[in-house]
Amino acid sequence: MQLAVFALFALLSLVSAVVVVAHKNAVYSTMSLVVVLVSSAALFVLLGAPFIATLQVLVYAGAIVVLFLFVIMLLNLGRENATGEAEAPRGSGQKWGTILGAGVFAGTLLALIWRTYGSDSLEPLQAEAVATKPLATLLFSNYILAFEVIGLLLLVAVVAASVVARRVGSAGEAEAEKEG
Amino acid sequence: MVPISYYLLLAGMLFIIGTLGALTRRSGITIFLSIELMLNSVNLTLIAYSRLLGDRMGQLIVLFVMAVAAAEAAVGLALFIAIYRHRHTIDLNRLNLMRW
Amino acid sequence: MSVDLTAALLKIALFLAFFLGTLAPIMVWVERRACALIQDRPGPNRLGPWGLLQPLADALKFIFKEDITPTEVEKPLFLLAPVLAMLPALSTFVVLPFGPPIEVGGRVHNLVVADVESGVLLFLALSSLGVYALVSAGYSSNNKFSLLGSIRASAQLISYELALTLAVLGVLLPVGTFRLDAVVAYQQEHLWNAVPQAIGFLVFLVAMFAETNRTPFDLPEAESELVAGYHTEYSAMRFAAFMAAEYINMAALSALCATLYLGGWKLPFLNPPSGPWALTALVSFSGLAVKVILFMCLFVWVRWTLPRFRYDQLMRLGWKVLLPLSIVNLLWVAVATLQGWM
Amino acid sequence: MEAQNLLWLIPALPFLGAIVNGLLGPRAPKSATTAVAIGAPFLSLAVALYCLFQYLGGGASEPLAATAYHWTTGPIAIDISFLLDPLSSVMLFVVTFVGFLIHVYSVGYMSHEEGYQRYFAYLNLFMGSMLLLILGSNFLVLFVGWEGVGLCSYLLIGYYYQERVPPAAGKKAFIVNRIGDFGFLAGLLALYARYGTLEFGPLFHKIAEDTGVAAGTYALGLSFASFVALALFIGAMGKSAQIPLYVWLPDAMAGPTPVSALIHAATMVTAGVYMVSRANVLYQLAPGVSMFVAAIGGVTAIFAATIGLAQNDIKKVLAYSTVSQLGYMFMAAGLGAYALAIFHVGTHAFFKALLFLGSGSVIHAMGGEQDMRSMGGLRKQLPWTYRTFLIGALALAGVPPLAGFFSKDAILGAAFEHNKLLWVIGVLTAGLTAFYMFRAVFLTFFGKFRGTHEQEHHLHESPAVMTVPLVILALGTLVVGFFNLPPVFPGGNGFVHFLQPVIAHVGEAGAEEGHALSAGTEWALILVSVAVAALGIFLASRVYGGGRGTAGDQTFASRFAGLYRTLSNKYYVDELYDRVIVKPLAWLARVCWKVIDSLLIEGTLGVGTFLTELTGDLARFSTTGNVRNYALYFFLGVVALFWWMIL
Repeated sequence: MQLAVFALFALLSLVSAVVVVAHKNAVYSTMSLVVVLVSSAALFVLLGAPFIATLQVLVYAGAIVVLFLFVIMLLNLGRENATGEAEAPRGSGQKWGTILGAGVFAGTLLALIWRTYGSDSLEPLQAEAVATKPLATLLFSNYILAFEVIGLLLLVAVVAASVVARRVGSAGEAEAEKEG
Repeated sequence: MVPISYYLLLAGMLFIIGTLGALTRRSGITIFLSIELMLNSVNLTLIAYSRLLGDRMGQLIVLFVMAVAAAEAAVGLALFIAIYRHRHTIDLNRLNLMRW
Repeated sequence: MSVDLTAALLKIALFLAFFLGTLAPIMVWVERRACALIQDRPGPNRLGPWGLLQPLADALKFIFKEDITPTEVEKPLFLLAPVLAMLPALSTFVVLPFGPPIEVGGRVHNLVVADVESGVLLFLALSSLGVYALVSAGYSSNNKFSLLGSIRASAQLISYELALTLAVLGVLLPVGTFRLDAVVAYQQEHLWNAVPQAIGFLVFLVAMFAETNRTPFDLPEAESELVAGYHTEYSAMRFAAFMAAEYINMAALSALCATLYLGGWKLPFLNPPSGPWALTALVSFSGLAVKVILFMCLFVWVRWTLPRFRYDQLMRLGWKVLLPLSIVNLLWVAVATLQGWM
Repeated sequence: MEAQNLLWLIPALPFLGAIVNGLLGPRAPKSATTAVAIGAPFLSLAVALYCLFQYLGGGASEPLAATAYHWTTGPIAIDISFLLDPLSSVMLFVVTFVGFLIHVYSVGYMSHEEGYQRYFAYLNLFMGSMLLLILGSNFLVLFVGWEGVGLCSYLLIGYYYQERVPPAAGKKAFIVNRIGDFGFLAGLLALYARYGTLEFGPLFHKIAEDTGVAAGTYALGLSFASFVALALFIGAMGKSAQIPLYVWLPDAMAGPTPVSALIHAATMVTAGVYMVSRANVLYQLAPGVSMFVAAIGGVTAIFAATIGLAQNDIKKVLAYSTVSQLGYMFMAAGLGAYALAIFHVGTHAFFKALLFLGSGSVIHAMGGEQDMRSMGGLRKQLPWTYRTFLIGALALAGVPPLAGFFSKDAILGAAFEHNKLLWVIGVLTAGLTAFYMFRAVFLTFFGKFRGTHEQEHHLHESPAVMTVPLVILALGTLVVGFFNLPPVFPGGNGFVHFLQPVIAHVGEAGAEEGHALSAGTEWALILVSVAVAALGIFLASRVYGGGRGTAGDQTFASRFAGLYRTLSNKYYVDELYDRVIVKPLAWLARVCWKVIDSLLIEGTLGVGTFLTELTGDLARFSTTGNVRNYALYFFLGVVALFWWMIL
């Protein structure tokens, strides 16, 4: 049963991942990424991390990726040539690149399989192993500093983002200055 | 029970797909998405090991990774907007002002 | 079929029957009649008594109308969008408790579809996926009004989700768990959360309107400026799906609001009868339903009373008023919890 | 309060004043600046007087000593410690008293200057440094003060930094002093290396005990004592403007006149004399060097006096007279009459400060004019300045019973006793001094006014804040000489007795100073010096008096044309230095620049630069400007690592 669920979501995420990378239209890529993220969240649940899985959907799929979509639409990057994908030149470089990529992919995959072959025995999940409370305790005791730093990082990121993306000398700003 | 190696294998494959995407695509947004893919595969690995070792730190690190990804997305996308405003493209092949 | 599965299916059926089969059509009728009342005109009154059969006729019309797919749309996404709208709307119910635990055949069942630990979070996570429907609908329509509508929608949803989540956090803080049945149980022992956390309640209420794109926050589908926004190009059943999703979302959020702030399924001074389990379940469910309907009426009332916000006003309200207010609420709750007042 | 515990306050207060005024700068109101600038030295003077009374009232038997701070710890333990013994008490009194008066005078003199705050910050800094120099009980503290006053001297000479000459003069003073300081430091290092301490008491004790100190060769064919004495004297030469390092002092007149009075006449320049007297143990053990000191002093005395004959700038005259008087002091010190040298320091401080301040008053009245040829007949307009200046000039000329007479006469007595040649030089110098001083007096205050009408209209007596210090200094000039009456008088030689505890007696120089001569010889010597002074004044009045003014100079110049030109050009010493030292050094510097720096070093570096550039040219082909290419390099590296780790 679990294996079937795993297989379903693993397949889903692999296929979607390929779409993310391969699709010419950025909107489809982004939507596929959402699928990858949600199926990963399902796998997280299988791995006994429901809280992280929920957060993955809430934060990652629900907020961060929406931001991507938002920007894609704002700049209208989906269909336009702005991404440059449409005019990609075809040449020998592409061929060699493909061969190299495939080689690296296959080789690394083989190496991975070879190295990870043979299963590790897992303890069955216990209720307390899944609980959220110990996680919170850990986060707010041992890792409180990291938590605070992350909070600061987010603040800095927000400020930086709003400064960078601001339209310099825009009409609205000039007006606001006049008013102020 | 699903062996932990399956998860690791899946994560590895996702990571490679993401890497190839980041290396081969020209659109800044797609590269960004590929990087998110890589991050996600790392998250999967972390959770898997957290499960294997019975250590919650893995989950915590995933939390932090998410926060960092959020920050990164915010700043990165803002940069894209700024770049697009100046150059009217986010084709990374054309963003080569630093070229000698 | 296992007992658990049967029970789960039963609960789901109950919810679907109520929300999809009953509440949504009735609310459509209520909305139209109330609108007419407010605008001092009769409204639909031909089909059935007081026009009560009008929703049925509408539904039939939606089903049998021709389904038009414009040629220039992004077809996969265009077809997917209504599904994406319905899916999260319907699935959010799974975490809502609608009664006390009941004992059936020697087994204790919690009256909630998915008895998961991170219940509220799951609700928020699922509802946050709703934005993809709007975005893909707007984008795939290949129409500038739709695109604008979906851009507005994504910005609006992200902005108000923050305030909403922070308000919810205030409720969870004194309870100490993400489980909604614990929140209900907590409110049975204390006051309803709407009283001590009036600010949070207010923030939640406003954010709720924005999350469901209802007036005065219906900018993504503003008829007068965006020609119905993201669902301009939709017709027949697909349009109906969006409509239904909107009403179901409203209902779901109302239910969440009732659970978080107004004591959940528990009506004041009325304890669910300790008779047969089915009776208990139904009565307590009706308790929740009553509150949901009250909220729905509020939605309708507000929609036909208040004018639409301007977009910059919307953003200012979200970031500069609601977000700070929700943080103030959270601080107050934190202090109160620490001091043992809650 | 124990007096020695207050000693640290004496230098600390002016430092505090310097910090306050220096940091506040022009932000503070002028009155506040003045209050701080005057208050700090005043408090310092008060504390100093308190300590002096405590010390002298206690019979001056035991020196007051206190350690303010353990500066360094470990193997090199040097304290910031203070010492009040007869020697430093004399200096302390002179510096605080004269210094305070000059501060007061400066308030009037500098009132219209820009950078008023800067001036007083420097002046207070100088006071602090000078007091540190005097009160320090070891050579290192003394050296710190020594360098501090050097710095302040540089700053104050270059005070008018917008003009051309003063900064150059400041630099000259600083560089010449550096040459001297090099010798001083060498001496200190040698002392420390041999004895492991720089504290005066233990150090001199050890030197006196050290039997081998005056024998053998240490360096340069000199014994240890001689070497150190010579090295220290080189330092003193620089600071106290002795041949050949005197050249900076006349140029230092570019600074404000009160600065000249305080630093370049009364206090700083006498630091060399103080230091030599302090180290008298060493000098007594090095008779050759002492003789050298005396000879340098004598030569400097007469050399500077002759230059002073032909100077037209009133401050230059005083500057050369200062150099000349410093020569007297070294002559005394070299002859073993350390107490007389210090006595002359004290008296000289009074009357030379008086003269400088008087000249400052004249310059002030003349609106900045310093050339005596444009003055004349000022005694009517500047009565108080005239009177006080006259007293100072009489004192300097050696007319009894003024201060200069007693100290100069005592030195001449010591010279007569030890070395007749030096006595002759001293007497000649005394005559010349009287002559050129009264040349200055006649040219400035007598005859007709020779300046412009505008200047004449502008003439006025200086304000009280300037004249009162003049009067006080004049009174001091009248009084201080009596501290050391000639031995023929009852109670004579009091000052020498007072200083006796500081002057150790090592080896043969055992006789007490000034007692070797018979009373008849003493009287004869007194008569000779008075006669010489009178002669000088008389000649000056014949040449320059009676309204002749500058005509005297012209007759002098036409009669001894070559001599006059040589004198007025200061023996061409500056030109000589320029030719012998500055030009070759500049040439060497050019060689270093052109050959060593440009050719060798930059050439070598050029090869490196070329290689770097080449590498960069080659490597930049990998820099495509395409981010993904960089990512690819990165990724290939990761893959390689991965394979290496996995296999």
